Amino acid sequence: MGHHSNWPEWIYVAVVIALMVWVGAEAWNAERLIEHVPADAEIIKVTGQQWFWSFEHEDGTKEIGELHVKVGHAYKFEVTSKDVNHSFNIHDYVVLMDAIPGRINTVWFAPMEVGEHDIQCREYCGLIHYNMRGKLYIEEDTLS
Amino acid sequence: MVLELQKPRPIWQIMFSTHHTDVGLLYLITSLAFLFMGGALALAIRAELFFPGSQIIADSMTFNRIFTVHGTTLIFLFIIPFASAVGNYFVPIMVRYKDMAYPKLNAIAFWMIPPAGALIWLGFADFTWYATPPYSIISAPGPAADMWIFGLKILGISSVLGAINFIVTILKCKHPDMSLGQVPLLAWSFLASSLIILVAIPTFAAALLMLLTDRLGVSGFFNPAMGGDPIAYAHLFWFTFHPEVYVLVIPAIGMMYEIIPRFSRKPIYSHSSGVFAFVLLSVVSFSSWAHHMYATGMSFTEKTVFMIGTLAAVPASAMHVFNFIATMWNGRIRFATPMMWAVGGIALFFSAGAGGVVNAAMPLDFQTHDSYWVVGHFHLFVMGTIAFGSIGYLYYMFPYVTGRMYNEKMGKVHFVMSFIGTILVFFTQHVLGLYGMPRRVFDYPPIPEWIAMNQIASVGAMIIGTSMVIFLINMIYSSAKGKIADTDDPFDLGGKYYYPFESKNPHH
Amino acid sequence: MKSIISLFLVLAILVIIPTVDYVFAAGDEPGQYLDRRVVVWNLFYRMMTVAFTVGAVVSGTIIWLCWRFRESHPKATPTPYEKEGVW
Amino acid sequence: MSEHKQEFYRTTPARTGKMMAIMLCVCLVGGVIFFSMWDFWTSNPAPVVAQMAGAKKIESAAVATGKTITQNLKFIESPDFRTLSFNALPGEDGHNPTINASVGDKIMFNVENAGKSFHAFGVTSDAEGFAGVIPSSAIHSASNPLKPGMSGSSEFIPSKEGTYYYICTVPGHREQGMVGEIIVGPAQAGEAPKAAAAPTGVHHDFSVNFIESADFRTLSFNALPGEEGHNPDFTVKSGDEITFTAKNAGKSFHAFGIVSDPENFSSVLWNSAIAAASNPLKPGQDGSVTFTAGAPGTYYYICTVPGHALQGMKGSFIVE
Repeated sequence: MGHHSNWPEWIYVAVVIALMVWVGAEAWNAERLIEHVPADAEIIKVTGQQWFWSFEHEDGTKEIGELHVKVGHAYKFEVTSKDVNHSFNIHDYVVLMDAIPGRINTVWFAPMEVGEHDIQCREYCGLIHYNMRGKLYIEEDTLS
Repeated sequence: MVLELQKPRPIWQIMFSTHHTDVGLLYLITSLAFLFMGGALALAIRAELFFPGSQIIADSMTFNRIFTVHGTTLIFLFIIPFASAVGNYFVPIMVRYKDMAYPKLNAIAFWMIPPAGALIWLGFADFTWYATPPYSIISAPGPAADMWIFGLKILGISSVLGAINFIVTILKCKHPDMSLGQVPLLAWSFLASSLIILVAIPTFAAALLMLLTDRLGVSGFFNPAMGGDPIAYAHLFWFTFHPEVYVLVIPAIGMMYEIIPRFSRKPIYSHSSGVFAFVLLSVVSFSSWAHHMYATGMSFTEKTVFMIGTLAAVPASAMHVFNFIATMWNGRIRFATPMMWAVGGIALFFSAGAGGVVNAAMPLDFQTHDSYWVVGHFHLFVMGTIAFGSIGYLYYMFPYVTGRMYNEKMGKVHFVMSFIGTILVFFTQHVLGLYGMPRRVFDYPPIPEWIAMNQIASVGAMIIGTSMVIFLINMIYSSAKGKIADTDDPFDLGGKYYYPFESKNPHH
Repeated sequence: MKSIISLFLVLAILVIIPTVDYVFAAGDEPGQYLDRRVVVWNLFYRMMTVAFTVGAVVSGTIIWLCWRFRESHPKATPTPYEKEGVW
Repeated sequence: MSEHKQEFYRTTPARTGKMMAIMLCVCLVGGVIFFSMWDFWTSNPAPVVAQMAGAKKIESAAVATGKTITQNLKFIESPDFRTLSFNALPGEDGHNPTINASVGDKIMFNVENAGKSFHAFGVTSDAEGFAGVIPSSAIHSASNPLKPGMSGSSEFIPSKEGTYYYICTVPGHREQGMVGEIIVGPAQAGEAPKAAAAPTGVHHDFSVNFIESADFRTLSFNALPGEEGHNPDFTVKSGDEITFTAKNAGKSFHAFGIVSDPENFSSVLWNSAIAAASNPLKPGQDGSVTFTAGAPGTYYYICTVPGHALQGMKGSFIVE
């Protein structure tokens, strides 16, 4: 059947494969950079429970629904859940990690500007999943 | 053997028949019924999301149930049965055999669909079509969840039986002097998707059983309180369901392979590259399932493996697009309704694929996972490629099945409105996902950009809704009172071209 | 010759420059952390430029194809297969 | 022409009409069944919920009245990794030390992973298996264990007599030998808990409404924080008979109960529970319970659905 030449198809497939290799390499490189957690990150324990977030800082202070962090510090979230799957998500800082009961997932971020951002739940968790939202306050670093 | 035809045959004779055309007709009518029921739920969801706050749907429990059944219905009760309808009707004719290999098995596989549909629709479960444990174990209430599980179990068995039937028909019962390479591409697409079904579905059957025993408290596979791990379910689910989405798209591409050469008045550019692409896709589809689970805390190497598996599937689909474009090149194309749907389907297929590459890139998945970008992306596949290919093929087979011609003008209006509606809804949802709107939410905070984009999407959905009403009127009216079509050349393309019931492709 | 240069220019902008400045940018000392948003959105925009150019090429071809090879196009000629009326 | 010219069936208008009619009435019958039993389909939670609620009676961490015992433990492994234990291998002295304590004593555990594989620590009342670990006594967990050389500490206050077991919560390690006993005797020193007075025959009728703020973030009784009548206090005499009626005026699910410590919402005192976390009051539903107030002390009336007390559904209930 192929009594007509096929070379345009081979060029097209080669271009597609080249594009895919470029996408894969770029993604691999960017992921490698993002996954590297700075050593001096402060640990914040994040617990998702049916329909609210609760946070526990290193010095033991607990916060429900609101998280206050300081500018210029690196923070490492240890995300877990108490009942069903949730997903801790600060959309503005591309922080997304599933909160799965019986498992602790880690994700880090280092805010550079003062501001107020939304925290939301990105995994279906039932009746009030749509409003399982929190607030992230990034404040001036009073100590240093 | 000429089958004597009683005019018109009593209804019970059709419902209890095992002839492939009758079972194909039963599949067709059931799948179109579920298309309209699932579509109605989609309109309810879009109407609710038009404004923030709750207007139409009472509370979030009802909304959660609606989007769960919307997803389950359209995937399992429209797309797969529609593909079986086309397959049952045309594959035996294309391989020049009198019927499917196992006619009774064919009827059994069909008659599992209505009870499974009843189970899903009567229960109306609320834990998303993905039934994530531990929610589906400890929080999903009532018999609804268990009915959903049984419904899915029956549908799984039905699609496995159908797959066995297709494989034996194509491989074993094809005409002796037709070599496997000469089998038309529509039949090849059913062979490829049936092979995937055979390998993929059993994993999900096991996961369903485990989920049921977890709910009964007998076992604790996925229940963290009893030492289980929800991620195990995610792996079992997605190992079945990523190949399954290829099972859904491959028959639609096979249908486009029937339509495009026919209306371009030119044979397919390269039959062998189509076959190669189908087989490559069905093999590679098993290597990419965990790109749905990047956010569950997988290690860096694990994510890289599945990213490479996902990117490996892109060249196979790209070859199909090339094959279609090259076929249309130098053709003399008549843009009847089926051809419009097929070309619209390819354009959306390409944009859906491009969106998918973004999801596959690991760091970008943090941005798009479980957001409206993902909703837009997979709807471009299920609506843009599969529904467009299927509806296009429905218009194409209409004169052949009913002996009458559909109304061409209403068909074109249906296409134009659906195409514009699909772009309005699903391209906007991509941007909405980038702005951070999470998926499966009954209500959203009144952020101006979110409101604007949700309203554009809802308007697009209403356009698709009205176009589907025109489609329904066209189908019912024309099948009853349409003008009689000459089944040798219903689209008067001016040639004794190869048409399925000729079943001898002189071109090979 | 000119097209080769422009091709390399595009390639450099899209690929080489961003990768190089990442290697230096990845700071670890306090106060100089890598900003996740920059890495992700930068990669996203670069991929979108590629996706939209390829998309424009493909959809442009399809649109031109449908326009040129439509039946009612003045220069539409019957395909060789139509002579025997079998394709 | 192919040799077997099949005669193919054509649909006719009558047949299409009949098929549509059948489809339509099947859908109508299904719709009637569904909407007539609208609530039934999502009425009862999965059986496992009841089982889990039953089995998981987390110990009520009683107030530490007794003395404090500190116990240092080290995870150690035999060279062939087949036997695991605390402090010393089986046969040597100091192997899996038994701790003797009395109700209300505070046991401080300082645990160090001196082995090569991963371990995690916890105290449970179950005779075998790794479930039922009391949250406050756990150090790390099976999915985020102590790496070799890491150490951690936790505390445990037994609230009733009996045997508890300190174990490594990594599945399988307990069976390989990492389990020790804590034998808890009756409470000795400290002020003897006052006995509940005899029923005084006085009767009180109280009623509360579960309400939620618009954004569901703050939950409370009768009125939102800051408004008048928010989480009212109730004071009764020990032995009074009390009838509490609670109405769910919110959109979420709630349940009622009197507890000594709001953190521990599953051990309801004097069976003063209305509905329960596993089978809560639906929006608009209400329920009532009659009980007699027990020993004097400050208690709390709360919503026993996990997390709701934490979000504000907690009011004080003083028994003089």
